[in-house]
Amino acid sequence: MAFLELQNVSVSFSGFLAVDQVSLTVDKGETRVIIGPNGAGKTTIIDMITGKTAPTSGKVLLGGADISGRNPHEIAGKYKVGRKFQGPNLFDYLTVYENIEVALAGHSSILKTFLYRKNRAISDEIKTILDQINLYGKRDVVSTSLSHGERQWLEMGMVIAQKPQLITLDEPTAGMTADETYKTGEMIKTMMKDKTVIVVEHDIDFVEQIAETVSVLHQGKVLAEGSFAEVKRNPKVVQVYLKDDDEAVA
Amino acid sequence: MELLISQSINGLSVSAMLFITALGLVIIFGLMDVVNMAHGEFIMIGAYVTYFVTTVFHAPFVVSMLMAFLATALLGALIELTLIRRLYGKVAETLLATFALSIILQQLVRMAFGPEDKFVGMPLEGRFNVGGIVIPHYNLFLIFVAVAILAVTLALFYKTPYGMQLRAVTKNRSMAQCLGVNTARIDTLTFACGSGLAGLAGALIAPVKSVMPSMGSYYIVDGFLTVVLGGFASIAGTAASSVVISESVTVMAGYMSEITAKVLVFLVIIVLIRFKPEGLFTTEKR
Amino acid sequence: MLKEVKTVGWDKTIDILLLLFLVSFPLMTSLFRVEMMSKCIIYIVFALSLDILWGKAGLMNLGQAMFFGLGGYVLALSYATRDGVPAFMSGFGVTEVPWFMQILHNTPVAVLLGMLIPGLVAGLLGYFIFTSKVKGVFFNIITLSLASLIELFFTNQQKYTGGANGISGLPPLTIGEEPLSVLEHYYVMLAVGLLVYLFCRWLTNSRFGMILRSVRENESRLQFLGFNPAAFKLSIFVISGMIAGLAGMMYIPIGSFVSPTNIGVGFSTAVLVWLAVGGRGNLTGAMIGAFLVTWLESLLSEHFENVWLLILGAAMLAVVMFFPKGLVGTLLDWQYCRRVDRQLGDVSCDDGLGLMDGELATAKGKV
Amino acid sequence: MRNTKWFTGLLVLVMAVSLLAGCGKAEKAPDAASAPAAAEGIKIGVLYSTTGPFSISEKPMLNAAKLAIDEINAAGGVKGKKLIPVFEDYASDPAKATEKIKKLILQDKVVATVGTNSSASRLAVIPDVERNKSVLVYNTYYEGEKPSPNVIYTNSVPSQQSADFIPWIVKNLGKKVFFVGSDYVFGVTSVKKAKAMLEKAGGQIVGEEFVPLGHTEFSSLINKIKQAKPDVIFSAVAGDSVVPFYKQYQQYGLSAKDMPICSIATHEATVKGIGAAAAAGHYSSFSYFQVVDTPESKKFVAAYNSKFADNTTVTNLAEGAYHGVYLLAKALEKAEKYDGPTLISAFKGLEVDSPQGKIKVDPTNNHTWLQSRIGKIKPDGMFEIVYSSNALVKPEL
Repeated sequence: MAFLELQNVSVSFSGFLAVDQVSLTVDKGETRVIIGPNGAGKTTIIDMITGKTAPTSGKVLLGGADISGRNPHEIAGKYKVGRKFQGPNLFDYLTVYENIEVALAGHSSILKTFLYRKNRAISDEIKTILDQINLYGKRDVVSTSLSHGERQWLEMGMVIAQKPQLITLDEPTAGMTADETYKTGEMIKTMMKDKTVIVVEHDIDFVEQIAETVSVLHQGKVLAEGSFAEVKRNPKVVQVYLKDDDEAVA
Repeated sequence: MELLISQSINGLSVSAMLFITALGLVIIFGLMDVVNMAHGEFIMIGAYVTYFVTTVFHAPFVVSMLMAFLATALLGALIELTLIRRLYGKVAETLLATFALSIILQQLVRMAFGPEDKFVGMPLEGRFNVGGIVIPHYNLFLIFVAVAILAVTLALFYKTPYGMQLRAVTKNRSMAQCLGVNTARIDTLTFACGSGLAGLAGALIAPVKSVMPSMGSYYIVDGFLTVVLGGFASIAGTAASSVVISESVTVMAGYMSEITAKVLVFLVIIVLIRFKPEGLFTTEKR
Repeated sequence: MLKEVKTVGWDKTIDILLLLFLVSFPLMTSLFRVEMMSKCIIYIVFALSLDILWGKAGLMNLGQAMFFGLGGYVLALSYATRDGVPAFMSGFGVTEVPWFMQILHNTPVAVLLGMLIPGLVAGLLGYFIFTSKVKGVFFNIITLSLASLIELFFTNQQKYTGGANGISGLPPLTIGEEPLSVLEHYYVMLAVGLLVYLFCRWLTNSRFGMILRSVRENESRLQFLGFNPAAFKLSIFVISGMIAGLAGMMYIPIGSFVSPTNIGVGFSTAVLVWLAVGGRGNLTGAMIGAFLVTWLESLLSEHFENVWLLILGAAMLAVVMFFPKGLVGTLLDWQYCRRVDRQLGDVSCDDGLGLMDGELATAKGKV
Repeated sequence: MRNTKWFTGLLVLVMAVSLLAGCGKAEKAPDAASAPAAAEGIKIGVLYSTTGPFSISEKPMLNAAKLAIDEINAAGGVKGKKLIPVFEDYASDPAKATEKIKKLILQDKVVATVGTNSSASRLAVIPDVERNKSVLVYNTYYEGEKPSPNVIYTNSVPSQQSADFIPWIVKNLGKKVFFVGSDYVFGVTSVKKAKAMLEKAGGQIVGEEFVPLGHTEFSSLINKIKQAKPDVIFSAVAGDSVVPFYKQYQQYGLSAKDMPICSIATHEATVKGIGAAAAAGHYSSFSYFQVVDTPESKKFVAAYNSKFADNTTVTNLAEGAYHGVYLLAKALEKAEKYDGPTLISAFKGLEVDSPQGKIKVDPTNNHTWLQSRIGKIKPDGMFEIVYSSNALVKPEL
């Protein structure tokens, strides 16, 4: 059953059509990878799902509710959509521990921030997440002192702490070493096993590692959709990648 | 009716003066994100330069305009190189540093030249008399200079290589750097340019206003109001908002307290900003 | 609190030392200095009100004094109009105390309004600014302009405010009929100051405080975690305004005077300077800054005619240039770095780390 | 890392020193306070701003007070004791003035304070002067309202400035008068009193306008003046507004010949700023002008100019501070004890020969009987005295 549904959405920025009549359906529990050359509109689609950008036309439905054009905080809080940004987007001068603690679900209204008391359950939860992202040892370090890869993981941890029903990951492995990339793939597989996940990615090996279904975007339109193996064989996709973006395949 | 007409004509020269005093502030603030609390003191120094050039050395007023511009531009460059340079990107720190600077400059001038008013003569004496409405020549001169400054700065920013580099730096500093723009030099030039304009403003208001160490404080607030209405980095917006503010305040002041008029204008600005956050007259986005 | 969280930092030590110093201060000095110190405590409260706003939430209000002044004027008018129309009003043809001042004659109501009115102004201003897309520096400029306009407005509305002369000769606090002595005043101020301090500590240590810091660091990220940053900014703006209003009211019995200089740009900038000198983001810095600068100002102006202002300006410049995190902030950063260095050798902790004003060491010195 | 350590060391040092300085100063204080007040001299407070915008008027006043103190001490002091001035600068901030007056009274134990200039700072310090039963000698012309029993006012009140001025205007310049003033107590009260006098003198009020304090844009006001077509402008415009007012008055084509401004706040220093050309022909009324032709005045101006090379001008205000100190010295000479009430009563009826001539303190109301003069500004920027009362004018509140 379709959990997330994009119905003919378009986005234009002062005349430039970034996303053009895209329809996309993602089932509950599915891990969907969106690939495509630079400027294909991948990040814009994530922006729409998370409320950063409102679609110029078309609808975004989540679990049957129309969320197009709603505020980011509403989508994140009420509709439980988590987002990991392209390039780590953290609270810089907060510690690793605090970054996770801020993200914890269910304590986000002003009143609740006053009533919030840290109990054993909460601290266990944070410890579990920190263990999963291999940062428990550095829990009291400012996020700026982490390495790039660690920062990416920390943000994944924050997304998990949010307890979302839909997770969007925008190039989670950007700038990582091959080893780190692999670890990240395993993290996604274990931590987000039962969640609906949308991943935007360039790294083909990584895509192969995690993908169940792949959508290929090109110039704001869906070019192809299917399993990784199917997409890889699709001649249109191969052509686009050869023509437009050498580095992406590498 | 006659009052209304002559108030609106007065409003034009007041607008010109506001534009001239605010422009340097807008340039430094809008392009470099530096809230220059010492802007008023640059105006003051420009006025003092004018005093020395015209009253002490009896040189023509036009010379003093040039000298005021150059002297404050030089001072501005010096300050940029020694202080502001180290503080880019830190709004609070630049604000406090320039505030400290304003204290120091004001007190230095006070100690060097005394606390009392200095005299700067009126360079243009005559006035037109049209049906009972008097328009001093100097007011027309002010309006003319304001328009000229507007034209020159627009040309400087949009038609010269410097302007192009400057806009590149404001849009994307690191990219501009990569493309070989000497951003440090652009910063210095821009700060000097903004300071120089403040000095020029000082020269232009000296004949009709007080010339004394604390005079600068009267101009900075109206300057910021203009920025709020006109929007960041928008030179044309500054011109437009100077006219709107001065005209509405001057015309309303014919009928109520000028301060009440100012407060009303400001409240309207705040409400408008709710709906047009980039300022009223900005068309292009930074 | 959980075991792993060890809150140790010199800031707490400094706070306690400061408190001990303030408690014992009257024992070692003259009544005049005690009175000066009462004023200093009020300034400390005022500095705290800005620190929870600027230091914690990153909202640099350039017009904080407007809240201080509003609180001050409310209480001042409450006292001044109690025995009929005061001279500054009758001089302008006012024959009857207007209804909105008669309400103030009930002291608890006045005190309440002295906090509610600044809070309301903050709320309205905040609503217009925070729910629009106005960003960063614009907030500063708007608050600066507003403070200067309010100063002009209060100077202009002399019928009701006493104009440039302000309202002077306001009475000290009383118990029954007896006015409090200088010493009693001092300890009352100290007690109120301590309460405000404890409130601010509680506020900033709460989850609310943590979210404020997140607003400061990365407002847009916070939205995607389900928080509405505008609501948080609005609440802290109102809270900060109310505390500043409280400080303004505390000032009335000590200063026995309120004038437009208490409400305008000059005083607003003064409090920014205190925070910059002491270091913002940890309450200790604000308090030390307010304390140091006001004392330095008084002592310098007593000893150096004319040039004292130059010395003060140069000192401010030096702090901004060389200790951008303020004195306490630099100290706490250093302490934090040393600890991290010792415990996790692989974490580089040099100047490039760029901690926010010792924030970390303050909030959680738990390495 | 090394850098940080260095900084921190320095920082700790700075903090420790400042704290110690604060405490040290504080601890020293009781000794100074408990020392017998002025064993070898008499301490008086001198409270003027040398920093901030008020210094424009207060620096000359400070100079004049210094001059008077030095002269008195050179002549042997008071009862053989020297006057020891304690100078304090309140940085043009009335709130700071309240702190400084407390310091002077409580810490330095001065017997009296000479100082403050604007009404705002005077009114700010009065409660503390009264509460501590001290004495303030206030040397500026002011609105004459809410006088304090602990203050001696040595300069004029509106009745003194306008009592002779208004009838003279009606007689010599014209009946139709337009009133302008700065919108604060001094301006408003002065205009109110002058208007009453005008009606008594048979003149006609054709308009009345107030401009905010510190206002510098006068085009609107000048428009309104023109529409009212008066013979004379009576101006209580004060402070930073004076210079722009005259400059723009001329700029908009109004001349002293057709419509002179008669001011009670425009003195020699502001004339310098206006420029003689724009100022010439307008009138001011004061008890003292620099050109007053008495031996005391000549000596005072010469001594002032030789002693202070700081670009300041002798005005009515400076003379007020000068004779204020002389009055204080005389009162100290006369009083047996230096507590507030005794000292205040010692002032009553005192007479001194001041630069403006003989003046005396009223025995009942703490104000001073002064000369009344009207000066016309000459093309060289100095005043020409066109009227002199030749008798002391009573201070009426």
